[in-house]
Amino acid sequence: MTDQHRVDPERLLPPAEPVRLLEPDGTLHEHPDFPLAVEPEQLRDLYRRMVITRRVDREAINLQRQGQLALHASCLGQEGAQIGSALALADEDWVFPSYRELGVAMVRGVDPAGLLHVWRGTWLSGHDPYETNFALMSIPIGTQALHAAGFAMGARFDDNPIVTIAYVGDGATSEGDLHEGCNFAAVFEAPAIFFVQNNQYAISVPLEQQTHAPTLAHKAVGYGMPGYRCDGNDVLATLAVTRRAVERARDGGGPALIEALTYRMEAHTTSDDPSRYRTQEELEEAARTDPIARMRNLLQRRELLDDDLEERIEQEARDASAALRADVYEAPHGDPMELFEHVYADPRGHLEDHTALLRAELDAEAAAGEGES
Amino acid sequence: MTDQHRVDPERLLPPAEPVRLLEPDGTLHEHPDFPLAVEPEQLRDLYRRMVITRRVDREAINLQRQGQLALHASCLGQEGAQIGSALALADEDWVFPSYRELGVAMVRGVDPAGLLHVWRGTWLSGHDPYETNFALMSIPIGTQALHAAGFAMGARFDDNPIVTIAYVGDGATSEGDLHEGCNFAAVFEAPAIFFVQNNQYAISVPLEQQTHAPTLAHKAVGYGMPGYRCDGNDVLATLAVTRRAVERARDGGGPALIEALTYRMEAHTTSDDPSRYRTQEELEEAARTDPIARMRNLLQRRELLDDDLEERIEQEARDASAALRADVYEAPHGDPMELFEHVYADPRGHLEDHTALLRAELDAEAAAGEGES
Amino acid sequence: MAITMAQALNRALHDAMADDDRVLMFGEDVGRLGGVFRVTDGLHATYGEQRCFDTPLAESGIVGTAIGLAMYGYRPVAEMQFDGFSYPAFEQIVSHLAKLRNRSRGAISLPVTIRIPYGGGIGAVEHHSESPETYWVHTAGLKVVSPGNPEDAYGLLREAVASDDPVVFLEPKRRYWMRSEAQLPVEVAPMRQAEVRREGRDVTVLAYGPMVRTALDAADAAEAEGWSLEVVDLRSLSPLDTDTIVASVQRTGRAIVVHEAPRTLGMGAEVAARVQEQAFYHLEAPVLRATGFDTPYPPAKLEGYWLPDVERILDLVERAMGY
Amino acid sequence: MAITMAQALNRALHDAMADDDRVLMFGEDVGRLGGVFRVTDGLHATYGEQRCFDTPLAESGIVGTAIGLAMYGYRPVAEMQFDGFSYPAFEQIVSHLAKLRNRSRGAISLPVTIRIPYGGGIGAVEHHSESPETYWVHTAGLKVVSPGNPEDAYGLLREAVASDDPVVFLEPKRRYWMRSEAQLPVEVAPMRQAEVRREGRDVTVLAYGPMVRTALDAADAAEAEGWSLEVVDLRSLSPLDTDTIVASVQRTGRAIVVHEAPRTLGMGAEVAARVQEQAFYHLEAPVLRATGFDTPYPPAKLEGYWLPDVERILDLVERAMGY
Ligand SMILES: Cc1ncc(C[n+]2csc(CCOP(=O)(O)OP(=O)(O)O)c2C)c(N)n1
Ligand SMILES: Cc1ncc(C[n+]2csc(CCOP(=O)(O)OP(=O)(O)O)c2C)c(N)n1
Ligand SMILES: [Mg+2]
Ligand SMILES: [Mg+2]
Repeated sequence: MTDQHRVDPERLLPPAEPVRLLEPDGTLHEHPDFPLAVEPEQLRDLYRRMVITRRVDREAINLQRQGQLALHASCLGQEGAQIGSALALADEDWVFPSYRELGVAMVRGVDPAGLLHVWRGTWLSGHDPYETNFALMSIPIGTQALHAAGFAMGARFDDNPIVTIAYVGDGATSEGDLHEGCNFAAVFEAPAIFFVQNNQYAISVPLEQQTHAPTLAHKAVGYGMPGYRCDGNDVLATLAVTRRAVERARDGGGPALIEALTYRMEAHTTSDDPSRYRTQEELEEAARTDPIARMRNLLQRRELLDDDLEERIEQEARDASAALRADVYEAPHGDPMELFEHVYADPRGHLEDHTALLRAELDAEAAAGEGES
Repeated sequence: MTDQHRVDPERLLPPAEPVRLLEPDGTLHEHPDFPLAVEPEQLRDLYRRMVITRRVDREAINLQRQGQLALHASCLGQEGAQIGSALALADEDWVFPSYRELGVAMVRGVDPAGLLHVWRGTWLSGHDPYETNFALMSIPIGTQALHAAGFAMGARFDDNPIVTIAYVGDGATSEGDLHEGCNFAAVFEAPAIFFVQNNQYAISVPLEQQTHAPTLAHKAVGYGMPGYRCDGNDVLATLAVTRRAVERARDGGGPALIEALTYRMEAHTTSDDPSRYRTQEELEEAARTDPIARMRNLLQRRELLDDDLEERIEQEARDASAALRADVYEAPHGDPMELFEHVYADPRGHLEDHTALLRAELDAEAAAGEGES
Repeated sequence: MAITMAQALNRALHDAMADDDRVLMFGEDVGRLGGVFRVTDGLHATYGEQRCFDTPLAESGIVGTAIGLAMYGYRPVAEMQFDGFSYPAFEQIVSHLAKLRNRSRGAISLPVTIRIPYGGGIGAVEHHSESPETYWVHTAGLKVVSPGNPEDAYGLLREAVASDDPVVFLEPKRRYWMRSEAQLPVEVAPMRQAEVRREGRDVTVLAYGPMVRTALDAADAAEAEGWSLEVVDLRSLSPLDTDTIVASVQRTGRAIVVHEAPRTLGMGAEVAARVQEQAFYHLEAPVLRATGFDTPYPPAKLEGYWLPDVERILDLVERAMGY
Repeated sequence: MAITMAQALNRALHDAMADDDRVLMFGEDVGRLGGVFRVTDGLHATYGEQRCFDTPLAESGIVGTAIGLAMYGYRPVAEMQFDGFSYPAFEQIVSHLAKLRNRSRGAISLPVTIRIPYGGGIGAVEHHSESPETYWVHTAGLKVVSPGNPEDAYGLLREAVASDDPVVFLEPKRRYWMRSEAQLPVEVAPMRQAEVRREGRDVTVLAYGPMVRTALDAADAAEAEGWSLEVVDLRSLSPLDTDTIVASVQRTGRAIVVHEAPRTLGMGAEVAARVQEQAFYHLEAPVLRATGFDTPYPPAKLEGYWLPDVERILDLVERAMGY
């Protein structure tokens, strides 16, 4: 009878308190287990990225309101969790996002306008994942956890020291695929990080109806992997914790799960009406933990933020938003004939009659249009 | 930001050692957390049931060898885990088995011949689940965990103090459905027990390729439910531990997961060739922890087992096997027209032409048969 | 006062829950939020947390626990939030929900309704516009229905919830806002029957769910061309009311099946196979199919090119009339 | 020395792994055990734990990680242990495996082969004898093939593994022990082509996988009755080689489709729909279907009544000839 003990189970239990380095008032302290040396320039950069992300996100909401996007899933309030974790990655690492990772995408160098193709409905994706190692958005909840696990298995088989990270929400932890993804990664000792942005809601369903686990980080115990927990609205804690998990994975230590505690300040998507399920008071309380305000407090305390820098960041944010706006407006409607182009690598035997049918319909339409004009 | 703490997480960690009350040499000791008062008569009964189960199981293997059954999935070696857990249940409780629970079925009063219909291929099931509260075998791995969770939710909604128990294997813990079943049960505080018979293998795949969890009981942590661990070859420990979990659930304490450590002494099924993946030595070592031998040692130490009783039990086992044999031989081949009878409660609009076709084919066959004779 | 299809569905659920306290409604966001389309609006408030509730985000979990609840004695109505998110529940639907009655020789009854908003035409993102009916119709043991108007939405849903068989109830989400003057509750034909929605002489157009309206529009437009179309609303996809279908085609001699789902092994294939078998000598032209293409569902801006519409139907009418 | 289909499949995997070290083989019990049918025998020993390995017991996990591995650059061959156990992977197959190339506008290539032993006739218990091809064929983005003899088993599997498209490879398990004298490696026609296995004048019998042998037997038996059957082996179910099918039916004027899967929305529906459309004036009788019934797969002792066989085919030949 085997009695399997790989890791001291006591050591698998996440700490009672999430890791936090930066207090809402901007005071910074050290954590014995998660040391973080950050240069002033890096602090400014973290702030800058969060500000720009928020502005671009806001612009996307505006574009949706103006009918340019069918939908947007805002990351407002989650910039700390996203920027902090994404900056812990190397360029060679791979990101497997859900649909809410605008901040992560921007760190990876994905053009936001490209990303928003999906919400605009021009095409099903607008970026080449191999250029930025940022996979396509995964809309079916939790499914990307398995892709991240498989990709990481491949890296391990290949002795390639890269790490994959799957971004999922708190709701996603209920799906079977997340379970299977964690288990595969653990069994194959694959360098995959499961980064759970616990923004407290899955659309309208609050965390306590999603799970009775003490914390989401406790879910790691059942896979024999470490479960980390950080204040996701503390970009520095998120960076430090993710770095630790990523380094461990890169060094062959296997997968880990990170729960980043945050809060979705916006509606689930622009189609959602959150007043049906949460109160104004709750929102106001959550706003007090805002990741950007916190970072500004730190910079101000350290006198790292002057008007000039603020203005430069503002300008950059304005430019990014304007670029997004322009690109979205200019984005060509897809060519309908492209419907048939990428279904198969080898399309022979498929779709000839469909292609001919649409071609004929388009021709007839064009002819009718000409006839009318 | 909610920081959810229902159960003291430290208390969720299963103990390092599985609960064991009865040593292989037959010495019995007490466990502070799992007291068990058993009368001599009950000890004899536990022994008796294990012996009969083993004999009937053996008979099923023989029947398979003789071509009477297409397959059999033996529970040899797992009698302690099965009889111990099943006797912890009340008649009103419900069992959701996999395909290896002959021992549990017999405790519930399911006629083994009925159960073996499935392996014989006469019909897809051979017992009415509502007579014994023993659901149909679930062959797709892990799927029954959700049925047990749902049934238990129903009982809770209905204020009905019953408990459900899902029997699954170690391999099943990898399936998404087990994860979802545990989570639903925990969130709805449903009285469902997930009883994992860890027999060390999923067909050929050993436990260490199935999971890197410290133990399978650790999987409970992520659902905020207790994870118990017992020596499944110790029928008394299994009874005590299951009783505790069942009582807790009945009292509104919610679900639990139990890992019973045991060993599959036979092939996975009669179609399997275990020599391809495990050694004779391993088998011999496992045999030393046999649940029946252990119990006999106890009875002998306590002078509760004389020749007369042995002979009576033997006789009962012989009778049960003979009855099984007779019933299997006598089991009528199913009536082919029954293929259409139970597909729908309201079959109107369905299957009329299929029914007519088979009727015509059978008539033609019969006519041809008459013509020949 | 006119009611929409979404309101008719909501009313059907209200009435079903009022009439039988074993009826439960659950799924993702169906409780406090009332569903992303508000189809379950008010049920949580009226019937409480134990009759209408949100589940964890897990579709296999939703269907699997519905099976357990049904075995216990409830009549669960489970929602899959969108068509494309019913797939994680495939195993529980196909291996258990559809088969447990048969497997148990009738001992286990699973009066479960799986509500799925389906189909395209609302400019939604990927996975939110699929037409998965083939997967369910090919699976013996399920009933599959789809209403084409608010009256049927009410009537068919009431019958589905009352049915002792598992029913996959496909709600044509682009018709949620379609209005009717009908007074609820309304009696409609039994679930298993197709209905002739408009009589015609030249071609039978067979449609269901979202395409019934489109087929009727095509019939209007065809009139201008001098063609008389008969429109049959299939209503039930499993069982398929072959008698009504065949009788109509025997009258007209021509048939066109319309659906959003991809053509290959879409419902049109089965209808065509049955019609040519049972009305062989009546057919003056082959049964034709106006459907989505054999590609994944397109991005929203292109769905207009992909979805069958009046033009695509009329082109086929012309072709059928040319035989 | 004669080889069986199972051996031919095994040899195809060996050769594919020898030729390209990016080819991986994984699933449940495919490693040390060599698969429950021994189709992966020796691969673990030859290519090691990182090329042929056992996974945890989770089919969605198997397909989902195959997608990740393919994105990384491997060519995964994943086994679903039995037809009825491919359903938990449905979501990953339908929403991702089939669609990621299209979703990414061609940037992501998923050269994944999903091997599934399928079909009945071996006296197995429930879930071990299903014919799920409709689910995959209706799903755009997948290719679906099934060999009818050992040569094709070898050749089609080699082509499937080499294909940059995801292929669902359906292995007719009851033919695993079917023998051939062919010398491997063998060249066969391209995967997408159907093949006329036997020429005939009166009726075209269209079959695939396990039913090809049955159709050929029916053709032998029909000869005694004076009927000349042409047997077409479809080989590829998606794409379907409509040209070969239609050409044959245009010659014979009659067609019968044979498959184990239930009739409603089985492959026969699609074949019938296409044939009646494209060979309308050539048809002397409707396209008929010899199939399993629209019920769950029966218990082993009754499968003989359920499965299409020579008799069922000949009854339809007689019916077709009566038109
Ligand atoms: C498989 C699946 N089921 C349902 C949905 C519909 N849906 C979209 S987002 C969402 C909630 C997700 O919550 P969470 O995982 O917490 O992520 P968040 O949106 O909060 O970032 C649901 C139910 C889906 N996309 N996929
Ligand atoms: C969903 C599913 N996948 C695969 C199988 C094939 N299969 C039958 S038993 C088995 C191993 C089960 O192992 P475990 O859960 O440990 O139970 P045990 O047989 O050891 O009792 C497998 C893979 C199945 N029945 N269901
Ligand atoms: Mg969330
Ligand atoms: Mg096991």
